[in-house]
Amino acid sequence: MDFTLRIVMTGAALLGLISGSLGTLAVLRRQGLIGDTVAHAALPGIVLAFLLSGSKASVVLQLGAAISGTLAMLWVQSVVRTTRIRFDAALGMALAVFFGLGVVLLSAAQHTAGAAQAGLDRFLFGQAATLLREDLLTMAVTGALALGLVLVFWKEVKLVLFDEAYAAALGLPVRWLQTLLIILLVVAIVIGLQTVGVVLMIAVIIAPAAAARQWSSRYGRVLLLAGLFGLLSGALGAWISNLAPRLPTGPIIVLLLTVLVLLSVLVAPARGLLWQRYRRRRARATAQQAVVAVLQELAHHHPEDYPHPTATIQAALGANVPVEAILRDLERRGKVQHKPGQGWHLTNPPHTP
Amino acid sequence: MSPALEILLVAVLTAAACALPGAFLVLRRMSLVSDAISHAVLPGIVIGFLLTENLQHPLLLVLAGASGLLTVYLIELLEKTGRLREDAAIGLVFPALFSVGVLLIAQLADQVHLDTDAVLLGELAFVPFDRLQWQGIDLGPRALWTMAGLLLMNVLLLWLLYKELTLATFDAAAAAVLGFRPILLHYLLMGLVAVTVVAAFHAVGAILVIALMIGPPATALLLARRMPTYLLLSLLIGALSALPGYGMARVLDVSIAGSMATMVGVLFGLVWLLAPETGLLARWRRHRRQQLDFALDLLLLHLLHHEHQPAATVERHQDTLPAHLNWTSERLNIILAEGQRRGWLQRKGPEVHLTPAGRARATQLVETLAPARSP
Amino acid sequence: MGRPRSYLLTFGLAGILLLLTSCQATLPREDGRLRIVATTSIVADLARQLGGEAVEVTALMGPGIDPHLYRASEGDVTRMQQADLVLYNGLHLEGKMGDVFERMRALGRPSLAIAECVPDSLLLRASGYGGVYDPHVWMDVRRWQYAARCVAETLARMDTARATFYRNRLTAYLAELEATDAYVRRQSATLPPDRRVLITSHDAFRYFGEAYGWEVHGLLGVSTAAEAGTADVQALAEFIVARRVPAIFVESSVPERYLRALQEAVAARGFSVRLAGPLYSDALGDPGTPAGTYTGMIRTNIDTIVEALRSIATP
Amino acid sequence: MSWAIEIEDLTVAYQQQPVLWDVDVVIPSGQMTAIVGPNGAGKSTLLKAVLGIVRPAAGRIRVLGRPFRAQERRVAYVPQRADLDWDFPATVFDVALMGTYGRVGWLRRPGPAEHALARTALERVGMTNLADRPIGQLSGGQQQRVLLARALAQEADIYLLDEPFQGVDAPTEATLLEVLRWLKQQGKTIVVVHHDLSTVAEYFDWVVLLNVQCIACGPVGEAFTPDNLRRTYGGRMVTPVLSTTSA
Repeated sequence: MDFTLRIVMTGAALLGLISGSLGTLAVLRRQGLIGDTVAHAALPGIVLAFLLSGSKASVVLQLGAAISGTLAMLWVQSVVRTTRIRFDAALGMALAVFFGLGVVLLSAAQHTAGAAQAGLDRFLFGQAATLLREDLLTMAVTGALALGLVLVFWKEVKLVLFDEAYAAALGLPVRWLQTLLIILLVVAIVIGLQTVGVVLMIAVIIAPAAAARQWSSRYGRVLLLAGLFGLLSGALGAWISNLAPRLPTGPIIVLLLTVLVLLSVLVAPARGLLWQRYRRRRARATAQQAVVAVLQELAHHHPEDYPHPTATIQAALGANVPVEAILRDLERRGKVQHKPGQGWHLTNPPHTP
Repeated sequence: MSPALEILLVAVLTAAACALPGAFLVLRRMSLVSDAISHAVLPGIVIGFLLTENLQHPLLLVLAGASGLLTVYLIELLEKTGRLREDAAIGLVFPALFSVGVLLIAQLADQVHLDTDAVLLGELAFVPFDRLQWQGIDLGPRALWTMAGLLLMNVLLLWLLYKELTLATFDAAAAAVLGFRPILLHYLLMGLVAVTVVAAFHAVGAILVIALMIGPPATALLLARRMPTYLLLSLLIGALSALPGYGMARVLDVSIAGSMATMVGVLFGLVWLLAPETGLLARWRRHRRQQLDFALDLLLLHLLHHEHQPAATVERHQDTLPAHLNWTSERLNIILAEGQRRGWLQRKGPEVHLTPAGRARATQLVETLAPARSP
Repeated sequence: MGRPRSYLLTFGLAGILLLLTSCQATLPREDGRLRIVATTSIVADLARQLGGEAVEVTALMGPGIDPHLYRASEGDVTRMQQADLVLYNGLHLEGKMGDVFERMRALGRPSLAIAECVPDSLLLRASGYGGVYDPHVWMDVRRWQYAARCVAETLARMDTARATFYRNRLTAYLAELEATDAYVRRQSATLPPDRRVLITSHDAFRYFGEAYGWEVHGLLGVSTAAEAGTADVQALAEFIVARRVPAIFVESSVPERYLRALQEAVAARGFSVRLAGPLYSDALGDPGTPAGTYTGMIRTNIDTIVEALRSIATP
Repeated sequence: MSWAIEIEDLTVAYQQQPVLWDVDVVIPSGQMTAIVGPNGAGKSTLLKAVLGIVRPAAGRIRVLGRPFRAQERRVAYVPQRADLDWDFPATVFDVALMGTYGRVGWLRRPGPAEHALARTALERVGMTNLADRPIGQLSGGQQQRVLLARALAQEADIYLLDEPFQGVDAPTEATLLEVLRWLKQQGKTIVVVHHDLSTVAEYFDWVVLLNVQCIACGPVGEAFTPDNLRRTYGGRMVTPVLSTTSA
């Protein structure tokens, strides 16, 4: 396989794996939009890191991005903890304020930092095709560290995600674990920024987890599947974008992920909407057969058009069957007739032997 | 009018226009919909450009608004499946729409300067240079008129729908029972948000729009207890953050919109810290002040409580009190001194006793406390 | 509500104070010099060369700034407001800003899109959708002469008292441009035609290529915000290997890492290509350096290019 | 009588609003105790204070004669069902297994012994056949049983349950009660925040009547009197739920 394609595919797959599995930690707490805030909040960190160090090396800028992303999230957390302001509003405000600060710093750098500042904000645009081998190394090392932490604190993290109060009652340092979760997420986002860019990053965080959740109801499997989905869509997206000119990698990956989520919502075995509809239809058909069977049974002992009250049929089938609705449905299809105030009988009863 | 004044006016009008629908977004916990819309309009703009080949064409704004509404609709649709949560629905829809936009640009308009930045970001600094003229008479910046119109529309609509929206925001079920069609109201509000976002970011840029939609209402929420105060304060605070924002931009010679967005955060931070009663500082000071009152009341109650119990001599002994109340003996001494100063406590040797005044206060405390207390 | 109101009042007063200080009137020019605001440093240089001490030129975008990504600051408003003349490149180089200037002109405020002085027949159409031209006209010195004439004419018209002064300066500058043009041609000619292959990070050198007989390829499209696809990187890498191109060129306004990805791709094909440069494309170098003026920049660029390509390609 | 939990002079305040005022409560070992009181009386807060989840402004709490922090594993907690996210991807068995996390400790995974504990606990609440079912598909009563199973798997000495009978079906209520009584036979201490006054006398041995202050605390026969109830509920048996309608 071609070298560039290999690099880009590896990079995109790594990104998908890392942000897919780490993103699950946020999505399961209904906090997926953290990704949006952290990605935007990276800007001031990037500019400051450059202004302080004078270097535009990816690692330096990523470090700055991670620090300001973490600060933004700590701000969000303490606002939510000490005021009546909800999580979403705190996130939105942190997003806009930090990005605004980034723009301020950027416009200041344009005037003061000379020619060296050129292209700083490019860091926020996805440029998957120009990933370098050293980028892959950074991604692999930080990603492995982050995923390693998830493994090490596996059951503690799971408990904090599911039931904070119980975790606290068991004596776990909940506050500390939550901060760990945020840092892990920040790592995932900063890693992905230069591949898919600030706007699309959030999809890479949310979509794999959202898709994976449809396929399994086990925490570990959801995490694993999310990582797998991320990895596959990353690699596949990079490959597709290679097929024709002017197919930017980031958007292709995001659209693939979107399709994956939609498919999952529709066809995943237990939760899929299509299956649900199919099961409902089957259940209704079975119930209809049961109602008809009851009426047939009753017809053996009564005159053909003897009306049987709903209550009688209901009693035969148990309280869980929506007998009334089924009878109305059958009536519409001409299978039964209703005598007002009296009850139901089959239009086409079996002949009494 | 000087350009600075014009920029300020536009900023103030925009802030006010954004704060109104923003206030409802914040209450409905949908703040990030503003961000979603601001990104998801891209395909609308690109298609508009491909159709008209003109970045100024009004069709672009119409289509942008339409994609904004589509965003809201799709988010709703995904959420209604019950398979995705709101955060996931938002986080899926707008990146997908944005991706479509980027792909369209890359495929069809790459050589054109249809940069996402250039299209998405209006620039507040250029407001004074895009003027409206009528028969040779200068009517001021175009944005001034659009923003004034937007504000007027928002004020008018929210004034008309104030009670319906307020009810639907707090209790959608009650609103439905009263026949207010919460779904319709929801889309009306979202339509308002979409139009506001699109119109406003054309004038001042996306990031400032998001800051102005969420920041001032969030700040107002720290101060207001009632809906009308909340809305009014949102308006005021939005308008106010424009002033120091502009000042900072001027002093440091930096981006105006960025600096206003920053100031929204600073203003929020100040209120968060300094607000009377609810501010961190006020709370801390009150905490310090009340700690003494509180501890003293606690001691009075404690003594009253144990007065007629067999263990009373132990409970009121100054050596056992610190352990029982989990206080240090220094703290106990400070509180004892204060209690004696107020004439509620007296010391009999090592024992601490209630004075009649102290007993009266403690009894009164007991009465006011228990049954009447509600969450 | 008593106390919040007093807080708000304080903020309000502070704001009004700021407002008052910002309402200073346009200062009269006591020295009679024309105030010119230019967008990019390249446009600013042209104004300085032609206006000399008779004009006062301010560039909005400092050295190294990519005009596509420029973020305006508060000072820009004042600078633009107080300008007697706004010079900008046009042809959508400045994005939204260009539209602003166009409108300013419609309102009778003097502004000039200097790239649009070049006759349409000499403009290169951007490939792809729509009828839009490539804005990087300054890369061909001859085309830039049209811009120079245009600016000088405008200055002479606006400042009739110094009309002759401007025309004289124009004549001198045209000569300098002519010399620069000749220099570029001479330098280009030192390489055989099949070796005149210029690969840069974004497509800014098409006029250069057309004028001086170079084959030009950019990794990114005209707009630096566009994203390169993997296929683009591969195609360029293939091309470099096939043509044995010894060097590719970093631009001052685009991050070096983009080209390093290309370099790695070439290396993976068993060929080695050198990163050379930087070339100055959208902005001049820092003032005082050789690339601090337009002609200096053009000369520096061609020197850098020829120097790097002269070395024999090593497989 | 020995005390499982001794609370002395406990005061808890959320932002200066006292939720519990100078509360003295003792809870006997090996008995079933109900904590009863109107909404906002601080019942859940009392449990959370015992568990060290909220920090008291004053007072002392001793669990089995020692501070809670020293022996968190000996106290099992069953939080309110409604406080949890039931869409979390976990099976019934996963949740039961969480009860063993305390004894497993950091860095280690639950082993066969812990799995056996979780299975036994599920069996005890009659959920064995649902062990692999996602928690998202459980009925309210089943959810409550899983939470109890989790507490059982913890093999604690003291069980603190927050409103376990709230909104469950009759069979579940019977199962829960049966399990609690079995626990009591094992010599465990059970503390239940309870809202159904009609069943207090039937289910419990000991009662704590709470409304910010401790109104009464003692054996059901002595403390659960109409007079005390009136004092607890302020003359009304139902307190209005004040909605927080401010914006």
